Amino acid sequence: AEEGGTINVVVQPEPPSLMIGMYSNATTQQVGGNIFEGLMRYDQDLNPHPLLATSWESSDDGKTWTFHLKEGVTWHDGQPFTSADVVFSIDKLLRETNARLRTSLAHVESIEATDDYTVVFQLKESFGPFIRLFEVGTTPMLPKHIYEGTDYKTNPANHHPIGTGPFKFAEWQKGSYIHLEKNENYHVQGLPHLDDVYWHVIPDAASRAVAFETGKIDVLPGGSVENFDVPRLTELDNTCVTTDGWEFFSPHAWLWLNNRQGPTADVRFRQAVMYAMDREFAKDVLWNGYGKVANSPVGSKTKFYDADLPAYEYNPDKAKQLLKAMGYNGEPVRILPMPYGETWQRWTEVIKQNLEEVGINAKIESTDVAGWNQKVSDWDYDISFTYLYQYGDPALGVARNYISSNIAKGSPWNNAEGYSNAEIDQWFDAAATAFPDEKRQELYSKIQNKLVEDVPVAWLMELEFPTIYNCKVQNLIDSGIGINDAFGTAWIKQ
Amino acid sequence: MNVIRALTQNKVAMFGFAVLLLLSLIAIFGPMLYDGSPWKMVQRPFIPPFANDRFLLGTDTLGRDVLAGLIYGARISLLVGLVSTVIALLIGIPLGAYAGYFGGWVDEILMRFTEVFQTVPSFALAVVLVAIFEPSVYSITGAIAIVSWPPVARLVRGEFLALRNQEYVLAAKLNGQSHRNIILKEILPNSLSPIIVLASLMVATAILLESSLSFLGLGDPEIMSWGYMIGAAKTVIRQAWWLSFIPGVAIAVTVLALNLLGEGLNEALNPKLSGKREH
Amino acid sequence: MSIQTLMYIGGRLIKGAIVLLVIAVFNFFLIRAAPGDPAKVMAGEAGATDELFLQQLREQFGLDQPLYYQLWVYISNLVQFDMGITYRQQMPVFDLIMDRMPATLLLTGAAFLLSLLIGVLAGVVAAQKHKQWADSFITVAALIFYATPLFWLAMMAALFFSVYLNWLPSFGMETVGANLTGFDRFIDIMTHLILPAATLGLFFTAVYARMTRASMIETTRMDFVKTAIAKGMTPNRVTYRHVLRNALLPVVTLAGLQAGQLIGGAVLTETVFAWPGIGRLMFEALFQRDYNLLLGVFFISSAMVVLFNLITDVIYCVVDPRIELSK
Amino acid sequence: MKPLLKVENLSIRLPKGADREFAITNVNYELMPGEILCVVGESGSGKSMTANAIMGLLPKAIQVETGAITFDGYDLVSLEEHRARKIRGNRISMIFQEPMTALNPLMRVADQIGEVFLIHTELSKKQRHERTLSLLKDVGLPDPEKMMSAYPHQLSGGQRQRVMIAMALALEPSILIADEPTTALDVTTQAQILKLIKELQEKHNTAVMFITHDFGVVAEIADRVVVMEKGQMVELGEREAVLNNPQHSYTKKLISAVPPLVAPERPLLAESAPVLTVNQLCKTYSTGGGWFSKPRIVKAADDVSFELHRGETLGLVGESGSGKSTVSRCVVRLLESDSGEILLGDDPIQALDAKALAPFRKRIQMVFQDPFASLNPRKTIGQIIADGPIAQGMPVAQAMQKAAELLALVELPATALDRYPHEFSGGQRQRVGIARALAHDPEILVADEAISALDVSVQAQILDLIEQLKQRLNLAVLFVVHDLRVAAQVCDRVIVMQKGRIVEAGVTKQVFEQPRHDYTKSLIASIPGADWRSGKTTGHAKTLEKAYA
Ligand SMILES: Nc1ncnc2c1ncn2[C@@H]1O[C@H](COP(=O)(O)OP(=O)(O)OP(=O)(O)O)[C@@H](O)[C@H]1O
Ligand SMILES: Nc1ncnc2c1ncn2[C@@H]1O[C@H](COP(=O)(O)OP(=O)(O)OP(=O)(O)O)[C@@H](O)[C@H]1O
Ligand SMILES: [Mg+2]
Ligand SMILES: [Mg+2]
Ligand code: NI
Repeated sequence: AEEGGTINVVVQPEPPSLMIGMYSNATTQQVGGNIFEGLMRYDQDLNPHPLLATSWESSDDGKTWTFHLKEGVTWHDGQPFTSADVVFSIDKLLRETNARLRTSLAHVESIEATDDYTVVFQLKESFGPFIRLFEVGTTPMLPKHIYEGTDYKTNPANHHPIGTGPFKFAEWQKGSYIHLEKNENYHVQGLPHLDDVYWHVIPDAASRAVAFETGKIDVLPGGSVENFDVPRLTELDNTCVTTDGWEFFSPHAWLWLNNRQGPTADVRFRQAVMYAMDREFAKDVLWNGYGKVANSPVGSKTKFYDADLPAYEYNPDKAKQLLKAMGYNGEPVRILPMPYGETWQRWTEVIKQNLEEVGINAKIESTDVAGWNQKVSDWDYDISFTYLYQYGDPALGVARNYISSNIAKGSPWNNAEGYSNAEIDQWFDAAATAFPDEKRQELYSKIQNKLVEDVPVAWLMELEFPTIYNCKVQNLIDSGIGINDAFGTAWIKQ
Repeated sequence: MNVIRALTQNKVAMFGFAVLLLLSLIAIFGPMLYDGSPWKMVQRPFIPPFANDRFLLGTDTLGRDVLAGLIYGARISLLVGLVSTVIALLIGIPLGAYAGYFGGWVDEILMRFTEVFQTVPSFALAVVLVAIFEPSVYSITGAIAIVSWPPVARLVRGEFLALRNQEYVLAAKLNGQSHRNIILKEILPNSLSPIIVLASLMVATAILLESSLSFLGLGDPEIMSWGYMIGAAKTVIRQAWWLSFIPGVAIAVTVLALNLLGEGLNEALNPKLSGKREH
Repeated sequence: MSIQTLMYIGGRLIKGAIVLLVIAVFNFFLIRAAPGDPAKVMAGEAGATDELFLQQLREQFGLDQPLYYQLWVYISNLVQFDMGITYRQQMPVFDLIMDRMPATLLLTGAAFLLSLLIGVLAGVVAAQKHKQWADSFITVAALIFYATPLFWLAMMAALFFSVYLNWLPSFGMETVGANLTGFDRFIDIMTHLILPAATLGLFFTAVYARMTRASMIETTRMDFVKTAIAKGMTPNRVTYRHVLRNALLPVVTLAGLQAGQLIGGAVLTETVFAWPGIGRLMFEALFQRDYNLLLGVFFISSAMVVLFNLITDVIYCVVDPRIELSK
Repeated sequence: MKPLLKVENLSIRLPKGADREFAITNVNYELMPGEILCVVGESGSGKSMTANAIMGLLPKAIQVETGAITFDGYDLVSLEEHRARKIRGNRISMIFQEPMTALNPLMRVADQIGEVFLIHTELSKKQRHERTLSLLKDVGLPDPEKMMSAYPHQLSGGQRQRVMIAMALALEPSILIADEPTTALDVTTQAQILKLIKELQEKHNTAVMFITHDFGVVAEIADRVVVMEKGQMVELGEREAVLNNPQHSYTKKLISAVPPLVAPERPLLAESAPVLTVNQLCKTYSTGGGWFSKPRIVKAADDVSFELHRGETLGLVGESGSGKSTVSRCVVRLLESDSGEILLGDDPIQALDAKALAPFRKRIQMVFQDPFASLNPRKTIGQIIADGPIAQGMPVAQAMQKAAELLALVELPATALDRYPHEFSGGQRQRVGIARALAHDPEILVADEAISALDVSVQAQILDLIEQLKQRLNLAVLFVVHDLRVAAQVCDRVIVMQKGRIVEAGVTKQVFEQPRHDYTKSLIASIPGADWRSGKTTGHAKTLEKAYA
């Protein structure tokens, strides 16, 4: 590969911080993923590969995991990276600051460093997804010598993050750009190839497209231009496009249907919604054909997806029948669009149109991000858009939205629809800790069949966010987390 | 009245008036003739203008009829413009009238109050108001009214300050007429000309403001407006520039017409400009 | 400067400070009326959260305190010129705003000066050629610019000049990563400035042109102009020495009012052209419910308005000897 | 002697829609070196038009139709603009009526005068400065050094007019055109300015064309007189001939309308209880006070006391700003006085609040100065008159009935009821104003400069009307006026005010013939043309006086 060069990437919205362990915003991860590293990387089939951990093994019952760390790794400030950093990061810092990891860590009994380069995890019981917890976004390694004993949120190092990654933090012009520079002491020989990475803040989507066209920008991460621009941009000379790099997240879009009150509390109404939606149209017009109509709570790229589920076809007549059967009387139903840009706005309009055509009296209620969060987490909605990541395993990214222990006001990311089914709760519980995988698959298939019948939420699509980039950039995406991983192996063909 | 004569002789103003009249007719009757919702996806997306006889101006990103959107948009633009102006006048006129008529500490308090609203950058305030009270036709109209009343209050106050010592007002006082009567019957009718002129220009500004808010995504999602159309088309400006161009021209023409009419009114109502000297 | 002028300015500043304080309180309550809070937004962006996390955030931001107490803390800090810390960036609000201020001042300053210069010039020409084709042309052009939505114009300009002609950059304030210095950097920034400043300025150019024209025509009818002509002056001399100066007075007032408003009013232009100014900062802060930041931007831009009004009055007093700085 | 300027057959066409087709038609006259030619005539007769034509200052829309203006061998009508410019301000210069607006408010006095030198001469900056300074001395401005750097607003009207004169005379022009240069000034100031013009004219042998509508001024300074009526030149002659032996009927009418400066004997009124008593009235204005600056304080009424009886006309005279309006407005309670007492009959009214005052409002009413500003343009005459009684509780129909009667009383047709003020002439409007004041059947009528906005001939009619009504209704009239000729004719007693104080009060004849206070003396001495048509002139004038009375 050729050495040197600069890569210009769009970052939108501007991240609040680059401290990946405390902020799990998408863009914090994108930029921070170059500075920090996890113990492992995952390929596009979600298989783990060594990074800061060179090897690992588990006991036969799946309850004890031993990690061997790479030697000779240094932090950007020159301090050595050791097992103490691992224990501190996971057991202390992340347990306090990272809500998602905290849930998973509930299965962990203890974390111990047996020597400078060995860490042992003792689990309470076998936890299927345990091995998929160690990518940089979920479990980044953070420097103990800087954070220990301080107030993590206000530590001055948050403004000048220090990691082990292939790039070092150089400068952040707020509102303009973030500049990362090559880590000359990177622990992988011969990497990285690039000298500089610039992340540009361009708040307007159309301007981002123009910036790419005029060559100012080399990479448009998935979702950073409006979908309408994608076909045009991909047709430009020297432009490459890929949908790779989202396998780990496998973003799944659906409509929250409030199971507690109103027409949406009736399963027939919820099924009618499924039949009323022309999801193929939305996929073609709004998503340029990228993605896949979703028929299951589990994404097709996620482990334990069941391909033989019954599908809801677009069938307005059937929807009307169902509505008639339940005696729907035109009660107004509020739709809360997701305030994340044009496509979602348009999608809301399409869905509203679809629903109106089968006789559902739908009203769009507009709000911004904060209002949306507030309303969904206060259950003050009838229908609302959302999309969520699956994190490679139903136990991490799917169960949270359907189990009744996750019905709690205050968060829009749990079981906000209020679906409650003791059977499902039990099955999910068992599936997380079942061993080996065949047992898990069996349980997850049962779950999927039941949920598809009950329609607790109306699944829309498995989203694909194509990454558009200048073809001179090579090796841009080489892992299951795509852009969120470092540009450590990327290089530029001159 | 000779104001109307002066106005009818002003060709430019009459042109503006004609355009507005046409727009109003479209706004009132258009939706009746043009049945169906402008939100309906009727054809494949991105049909350019004049390519399809049934959809004269083509279709938008979702295959909705652009002409239908334009017609329904006229309604909302004019409505928001008019209603917000009326509200602004309802706030501004009494405030300015009291401040100007009574003077003294009443004036001081009311004008400090006005100053607060004038000091906050108005567009930013409108954005915040709409965002906070969530975009709907009511919050948008209200926000526009709230940011546009201070100039009314100032103007009315100025007029009242100038007129309250006019001899005919003094005469009314000597007649023993009540303050209310003097304000409503003596001073207000005589300060109406500049208020009318200002109001016509405020409608124009309100239409622009509504479209700016819609453009920023702060429009009422239930209602088709020109600003919404531009905002929705901005992402496809490269593939289909006409989708933003057409409603943009519609706004510009409407605002232009209002301005022409406003200037015409100004010339007709303002004796200083119409060349008629009273002495 | 006389002691009286200083006293006057002091008095005005005190009055302005009172108005600003009222604005701060008003805004404080206004913003709290919005649904959601910064913790929710940040949690929302994180994509996963629980009550504990939210609670931590609220505690950290001091949002768990009763509202009146928060107001008290905010205002008492404010009077000591401390605007608090942004929730998102964890930076002092003032620093963040000052970071963005140069960009805003550059954009609005350029737009302002440009529009004032061109607008007044066009107005003068139109008034001189009253009822000739140049007048009609300028009047019509001004009217059209006056009636055209700013954001639309900006979009069209970007489309035309950046995309089709590829003459000018369409976003940002400078070419990032080019590491230019000195004159090269200046040129770079200037080329970035042209489009946003021109579109932002066009509207005001139209405003000033119309106003100057009207004011010139009115001033031409004044008695002292007759006196000047009776002295045997050439028309040009009459225009520039006598009419223009008098005609500019109302323009000065208007310009002063607008200069202040511009600072906070460039949101649209800054959005379309990705200009890193405080208008956009406000817009982002609003949606992130970054209360302190939003209040800070409002406060600073309102303070700018107060300041510019004061400056206008002082300038007015310099150009118009009839006005004494006392009322 | 060869005439300096010859106006021949001059006709000026007005644009469409103006009052008449021609501003002036076939005007012919000559201006001799060193003479003062007065142009007189009523408002709109075309006096200014002629002057503007000479200066080349006609508005674009107005064209010279026929005729020539010859000066120094050139025809000014057809002269190219760049040559005309050389003459303007240099050989012929002009002074305007309004000293308040005729100077550029943003330029220092010295610069405005210096500009004349700058345009027409090659003088250096220093020389210009010196010449300007000496000019300011010439026109008798106090402290000329300081005046140099003053702005127009810092000067009084008279001072500004002196600056204008200095500017006009800077290059010792052959002709000075003065378009009503003293109309806006006080009598005393007017007298000074007239004197100044005359002196300078004699000193430099300048020919002056002096436009005025005041025959007193004509009598004071003219050598020859041109009389204009509706664009026609109706009479031209020597001063004595025109003033004392007018030929044209229009000239006769104008001259007869000038009140003579003699106070006629008036029967003494029987002693009666006063209807209005004012005791030690004080009113101070303070303006411009900011938080830190000191306000400007004006004592507009300072310890003013007087009585007014039924059937009496009390004149309130004095120069502009002496406090006449202030006193009259305090009396009707349009202004709050600071201290003192106002009694209507025996009832003190100065402390009553709006409600308690209402019943007293009817007893004292006011006629205002400006017939244009005192009528609400958006109301019909009927409404204007009836509004008062309606506000006092009279049923509408009855009030309208009363309005009709009042219209008859002030000699207006009943059809006027439904028409709007703009359809009436100034004199007619003033009648409406009087009718409105009478609608309450008041005991006292306060008239603040009720006639000064009107042409002389109309003035006489209105004065006549007030006199009649006073007699018929046995009114007490407080008559505020600055024109002493008028005061002499209509007042039983006069009060002379200066700077808010009463300096002299007494029976009219006595005050005019034996003024005691110096201020009164100077005031009377300043009346232009005081010798003409006073007791001291010829028998012919006496007959005119009779015609007037
Ligand atoms: N700009 C104008 N446009 C149209 N008509 C005008 C204009 N100026 C003056 N006139 C008309 O020309 C006629 C003569 O006006 P001029 O100003 O000469 O009167 P004047 O004798 O000077 O009156 P005054 O005593 O009021 O100054 C009047 O009928 C007037 O209405
Ligand atoms: N509203 C006011 N505020 C401040 N000063 C005032 C006000 N009205 C009048 N004055 C001042 O009070 C003094 C007396 O004014 P007033 O109007 O009573 O005089 P006047 O004798 O009626 O004069 P004129 O003949 O010009 O009408 C003047 O110096 C004037 O400047
Ligand atoms: Mg005149
Ligand atoms: Mg007065
Ligand atoms: Ni390599």
